[in-house]
Amino acid sequence: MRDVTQDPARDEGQDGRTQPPPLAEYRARARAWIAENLERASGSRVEYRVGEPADLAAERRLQRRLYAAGYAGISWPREYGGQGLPAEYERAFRLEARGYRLPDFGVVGGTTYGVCALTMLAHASPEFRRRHIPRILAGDELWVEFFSEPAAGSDLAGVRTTATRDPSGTWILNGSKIWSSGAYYADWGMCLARTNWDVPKHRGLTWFAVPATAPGVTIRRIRQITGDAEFCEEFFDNVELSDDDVIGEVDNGWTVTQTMLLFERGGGAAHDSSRRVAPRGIAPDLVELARSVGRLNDPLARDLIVRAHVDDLARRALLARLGQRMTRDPGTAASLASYGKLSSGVYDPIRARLAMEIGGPDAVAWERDDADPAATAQAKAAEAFLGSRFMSIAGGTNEMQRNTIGERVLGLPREPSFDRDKPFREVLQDARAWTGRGGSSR
Amino acid sequence: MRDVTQDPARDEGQDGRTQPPPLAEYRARARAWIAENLERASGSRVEYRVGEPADLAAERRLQRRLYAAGYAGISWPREYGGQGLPAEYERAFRLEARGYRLPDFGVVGGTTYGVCALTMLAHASPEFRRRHIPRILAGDELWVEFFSEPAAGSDLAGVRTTATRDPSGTWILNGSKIWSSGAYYADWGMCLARTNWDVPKHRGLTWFAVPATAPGVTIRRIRQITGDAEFCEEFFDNVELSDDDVIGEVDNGWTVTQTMLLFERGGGAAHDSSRRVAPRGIAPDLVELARSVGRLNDPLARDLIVRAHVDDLARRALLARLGQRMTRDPGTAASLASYGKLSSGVYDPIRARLAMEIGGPDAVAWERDDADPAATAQAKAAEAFLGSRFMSIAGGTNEMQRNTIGERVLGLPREPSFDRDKPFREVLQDARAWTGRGGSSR
Amino acid sequence: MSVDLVVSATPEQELLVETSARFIASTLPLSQVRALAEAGRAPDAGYYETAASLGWFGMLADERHGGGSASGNGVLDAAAVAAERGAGLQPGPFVGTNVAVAALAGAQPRHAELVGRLVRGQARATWVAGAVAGLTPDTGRVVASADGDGYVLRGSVRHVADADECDHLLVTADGVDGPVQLVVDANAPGVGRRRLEGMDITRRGFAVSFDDVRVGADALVGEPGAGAREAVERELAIAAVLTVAESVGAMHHDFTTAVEHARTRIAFGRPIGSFQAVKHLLADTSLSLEMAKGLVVAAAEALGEGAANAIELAHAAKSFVAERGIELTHACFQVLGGIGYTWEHDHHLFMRRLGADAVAFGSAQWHRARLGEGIGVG
Amino acid sequence: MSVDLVVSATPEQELLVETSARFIASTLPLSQVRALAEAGRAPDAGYYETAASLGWFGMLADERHGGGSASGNGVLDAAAVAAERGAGLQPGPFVGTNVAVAALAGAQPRHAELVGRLVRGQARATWVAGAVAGLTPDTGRVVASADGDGYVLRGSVRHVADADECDHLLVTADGVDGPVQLVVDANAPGVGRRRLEGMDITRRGFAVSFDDVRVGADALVGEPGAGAREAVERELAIAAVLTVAESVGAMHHDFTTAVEHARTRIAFGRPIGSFQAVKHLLADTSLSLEMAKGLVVAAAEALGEGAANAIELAHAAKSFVAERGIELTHACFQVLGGIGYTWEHDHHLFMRRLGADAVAFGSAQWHRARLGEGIGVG
Repeated sequence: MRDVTQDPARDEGQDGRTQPPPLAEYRARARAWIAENLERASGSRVEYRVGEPADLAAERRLQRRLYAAGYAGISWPREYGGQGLPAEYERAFRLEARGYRLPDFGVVGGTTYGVCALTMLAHASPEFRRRHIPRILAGDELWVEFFSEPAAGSDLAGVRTTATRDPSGTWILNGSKIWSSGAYYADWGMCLARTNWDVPKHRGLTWFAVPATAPGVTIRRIRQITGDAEFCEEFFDNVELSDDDVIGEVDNGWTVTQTMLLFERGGGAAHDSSRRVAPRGIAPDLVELARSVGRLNDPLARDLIVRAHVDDLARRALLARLGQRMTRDPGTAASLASYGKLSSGVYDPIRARLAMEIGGPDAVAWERDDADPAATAQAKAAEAFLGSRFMSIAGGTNEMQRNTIGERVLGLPREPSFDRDKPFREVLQDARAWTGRGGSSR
Repeated sequence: MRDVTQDPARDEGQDGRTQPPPLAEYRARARAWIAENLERASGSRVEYRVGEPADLAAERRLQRRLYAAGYAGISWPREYGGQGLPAEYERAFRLEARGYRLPDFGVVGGTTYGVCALTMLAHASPEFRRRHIPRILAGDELWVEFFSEPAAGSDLAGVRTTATRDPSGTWILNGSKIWSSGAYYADWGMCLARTNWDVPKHRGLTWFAVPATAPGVTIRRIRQITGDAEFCEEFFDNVELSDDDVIGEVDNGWTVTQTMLLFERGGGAAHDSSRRVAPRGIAPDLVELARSVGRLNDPLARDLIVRAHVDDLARRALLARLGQRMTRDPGTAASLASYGKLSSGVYDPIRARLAMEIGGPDAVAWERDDADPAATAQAKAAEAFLGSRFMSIAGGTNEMQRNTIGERVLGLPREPSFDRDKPFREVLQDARAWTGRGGSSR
Repeated sequence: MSVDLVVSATPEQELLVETSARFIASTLPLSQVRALAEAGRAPDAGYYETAASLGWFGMLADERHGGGSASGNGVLDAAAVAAERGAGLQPGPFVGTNVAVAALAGAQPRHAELVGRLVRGQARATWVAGAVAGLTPDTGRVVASADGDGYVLRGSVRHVADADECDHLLVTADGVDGPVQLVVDANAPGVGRRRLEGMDITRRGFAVSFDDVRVGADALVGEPGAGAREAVERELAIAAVLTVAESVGAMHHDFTTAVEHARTRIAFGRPIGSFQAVKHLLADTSLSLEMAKGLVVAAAEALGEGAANAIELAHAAKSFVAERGIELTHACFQVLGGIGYTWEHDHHLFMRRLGADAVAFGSAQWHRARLGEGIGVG
Repeated sequence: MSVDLVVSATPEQELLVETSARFIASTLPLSQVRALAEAGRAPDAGYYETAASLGWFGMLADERHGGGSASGNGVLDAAAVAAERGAGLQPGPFVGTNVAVAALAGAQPRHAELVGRLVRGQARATWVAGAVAGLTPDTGRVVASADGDGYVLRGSVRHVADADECDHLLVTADGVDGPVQLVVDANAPGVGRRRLEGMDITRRGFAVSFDDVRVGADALVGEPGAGAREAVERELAIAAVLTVAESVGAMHHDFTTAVEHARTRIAFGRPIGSFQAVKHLLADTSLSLEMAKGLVVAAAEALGEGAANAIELAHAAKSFVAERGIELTHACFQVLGGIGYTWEHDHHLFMRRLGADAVAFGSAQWHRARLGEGIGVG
């Protein structure tokens, strides 16, 4: 399917062996190819509607065109359909492609190419990679994570979904997952299941590849407090899987998870190391809101607006500082990232409440007129209020970030643990019979 | 010393046995005695200066006069120098004595008569009571508590001061105590010491009577953040005590402590069950402060003043509500009292900070002129700021109150404990080697 | 007694609260409230008639009007009922009808018939409070001009809850000599009721407009001018206190849900309520809730007794509960975690309601500003 | 590098910070600061001369005046030093002298000699900022009237720190055509320095008064009117930014003390820092401190570079740090418990300093109001 004669990633060297072209040469070829093959970007983001596969088809076609031309997986191994080039070739292509329309798979695109595939490359067997990575690069497989569970939120490893291997060697998966972004239009899910209940929590876990359409898999969209429905929940009812579907080693899933979390958190805002705090005017949304309710000259409203603006500036200054600290000492980056996360979790709700105070009654009920800028400002304030705790909870609650900062940055003594040194089965039994007595500290 | 012929608490009955006079008769006699023997109150509270025993002498004389006339310990047992009358006789005397000067021993008076003596009556041996209670009633012994320790704050039972019984039967006391109110002018201290390190924390404790002037006892006043010095710390260096000085049973001091804490907390503000929230004008101190800095008409300052006033009203309303809840269900009173305490611990600092915001620069530096009302308002705001966390810490921190409310009122599961089921000696060793691992929940 | 607003309730009050709570649980439980909200519908007439039979609309009228309080303090009774309503997020013009009943019952005898129908649940009313003389929040304004021996009304007011369910409107308007209060047929020509979009889906908000609406002299409630000033001040206090009573009920329910979750949800081998982060957050929230309940009761008692500090306490209660209500719902959200973020869980209904209650009949800042007018005076 | 204010410091900045920290630790450690404070005394002349030799007073002057920055951004250098000073609660007119140096070095050449002496630590100055044109907080006012070819000054200003240690005063006064800035001999006839009582005992506050103080034309700094407006705005920004830099230093020290206490103090068989109540309070406080440091650096960088948003960031930093500083000291107090309540423990010195810093050169509200003047404009 791929026309190797025009492989942009390899020239034939003098010794007859192929080698990468010089970067500038590569870049020039990419520029030419892009100009000929891609459309200019129009700016609008594709929205994927449930049960509307047509929404995806065009994106898949575009991805396939990139793949066929050798511009997918530029830095991924050639063995699995990639180009095996250094990272700067990948960056060069991205730079040239700016302003052109690239495949947009929405939130699932990020999960597929930024998390799942990278995790597979790190941990899956060669056979697994050969089976799935090329299809991913060709746009045939979109992946999500089946990771969080209704009964295990912050306690990431407290997974209860269970996979049992029957005598014939078939794995039987039962349980449920939640908060998988965009699963309703994905093809596959990476699913973390408990495969051994008689060892401590982090040990008896295994990752599986689960087809979204396998018998026994049910995927439902979750309607959120704001009315949106990006997240899904999944139910597994005797879903049959094989040893081929195992990613990494059986019972060693936590090692895989740690890699995955690194990829997942890697692109966080806290890595923004721009030193400068850019001026953008004083909280334009709140100024607009105050204007819409006639409070622009009210000293109390102005004080609230500026308070929010000052917090905004301090948050941006924090990210700059964190970036510098991470650069100076990369080993602390993962812990320091908790500051960025916590600042959102703490200040988003504060800002949303300031907005509600500024808007007053008009920010809780407004004209039903989408064209009215006042109504828009007010509706936005209300929506921000409802959604303001998202960052306080999702992807590690404020409490988890505070633990990380307290223990890993400030060096405070650890919380006593009650789930590390005994079989997970007992952990759950003991927790249900909790009395708080008789703990030991070591 | 006491003139029994004119005992106001006993009449000779027809059978020749003495009996209390009728309440009205008793009250009339008290009124007459008071009019003849006591001075009208002038209102000013005595301040006890360190090393000025003269300050105490007049108060002791007054107490002795009451005692001699049979008006001290009205409801306490006759056997120990009291009058053995029902509580309403005591109340009747108090009512009649209103407006007259009664002995004022400052903070130590409350501790002596309201806590220490009552605890002794409940737990000390008859010999101990006979030795000390009459002297207390006569004003010859003022008592304080040697209870808190530098290394045991919230953890009341984490006492490290140690008493060891040598072969001759002498107890040797070593260690130090802190936060004893007014100890610098007391005669005796009730001291809690660890007498057994090889049993769990609450078990190896014993209360001792320690003379303030015993060899090896050093008492120092502590200068507080506000500049006052009401509290003291004590150092015990091989202080010798005898079995006669033990209050309650050896190693059973925690039982005594519980009684003591009940007396200590008994008079808390939360017991105020007045239903009505009285109008008193809008935060007069803050209005005065705002006036002194010329911000009385500043909408931001007014908002802050009213905010403080609304909190004040809510705090008073809380006390009324708590009083009603305690009346309805007296068994919960001790736990409910935590709300009253916590409201002070939380809202005192908020109010002090609102005052600082209202006062601005003039509330952190002001004219050195005691007669200037502006300077006075400003100095008061600064002092309130410095002292505002007193109730957040003293007599049970905010954190302890939150634990009580969470566990005893809301029924939330207990904190794991690491100091209940092992010798205290090990508790300290384990805590120093804390890793947080391997706890168990039951 | 689910919300336990009035600790020292009289036996009659306890009965009123118990029957009200039972009525709510059996007639319009949360699942039904949600169904109505999602359909954008109001309760049916039967709901109001039964509620009326329990006394919901008669507590601020005397017996002459078919009303009467349970305990001798009608405002406190109404607050106790409001708290149960809030816990169940009950929709409908309970506050509006009670404000109208209080205003009409204390006014001219000619309104007695209407009061009777309101008290019996045969009609419903609400208060359309135009901004007058700084006594009411500025959410619009109605001007009453003389027209023969009657008036003509022009203007509009936003944020009138449940206006489409009402047969009558108590309109506070600006007249020549100060405030004028008039009772207006909600279906009269020129009266417009435009539905607004809103955050609180369990209450339906409207903008009510008056386009040359003519009313006779018999529409007058009380006397214009100074008399109306005092009446409007009292109406606002009643509306504020009944609103915060509903709020503390909603707070109570949301809080109870979070506590139950903390007791039973397990993470890291422990119930999450055993973590101080959760326990202390709930303890602080509980303190706020107890303070809020105490202040609502103090304000309701004072208002029912006509105490000198009644208006002050009403302002205080509204400003305190508005802010503590929003804090509480955020705290509960944090304890509930992800499930609180779902449409399916009831938490967001309480969050929406408490957000809306916070500004109904005046925001926290507005009430503080009103209270602050007394600063430095006298 | 104890406070670690400037993460990406240049080697020259690192050296400046290290030598400054060492100088403070060896010359005027906290125990000595406390002794001076309790005696009501100021550091001796030697302290200033050594400090000057490290460059403390030359960072805002160019090399022509004997000054020069370490990194190319003198304000950032000065902020880095200020942070170390704050951590050690150093007394004396560091902020005042630097403001004066910045103002004088950028003005007429005739002030070069004085700048040189200030830079070398042979003289000290501070800023007496009368309220002018809304640019400065209203803590008093000085009026400059024409008098021959010079001026006569009348009025007084409160809250001038360390005025008695200063030989010279940079006075911002109200003139006929707007602000006028003059350099005045602190010992000239008619200049009064009245000590105030204060919360912060490590800094000594004064009211400075001018009773018909006559100065010649050569006292003029810059040009009156529009030129002075801009100069005053920049002086206030420098004063604000150096003050918050000292504040974050003080915050850093107080916080570090509390963290150390939480690590080692044992209660209930555990180090108290293992309790979430303590751990999470410290984590939140740490977040505030990191944000505060970040914002101080952003403001100092912008001011040193003459960036367009420098004044905005200075207002933002002052208002943010003022409030977070007070919160931090309360949080540390709670972690320290009883010992924090004693005079003997250093905590209260930090609490006093942070309380005073919060309002020096404008309170949080004042700076927000100044920033808010840009709202709805343009």
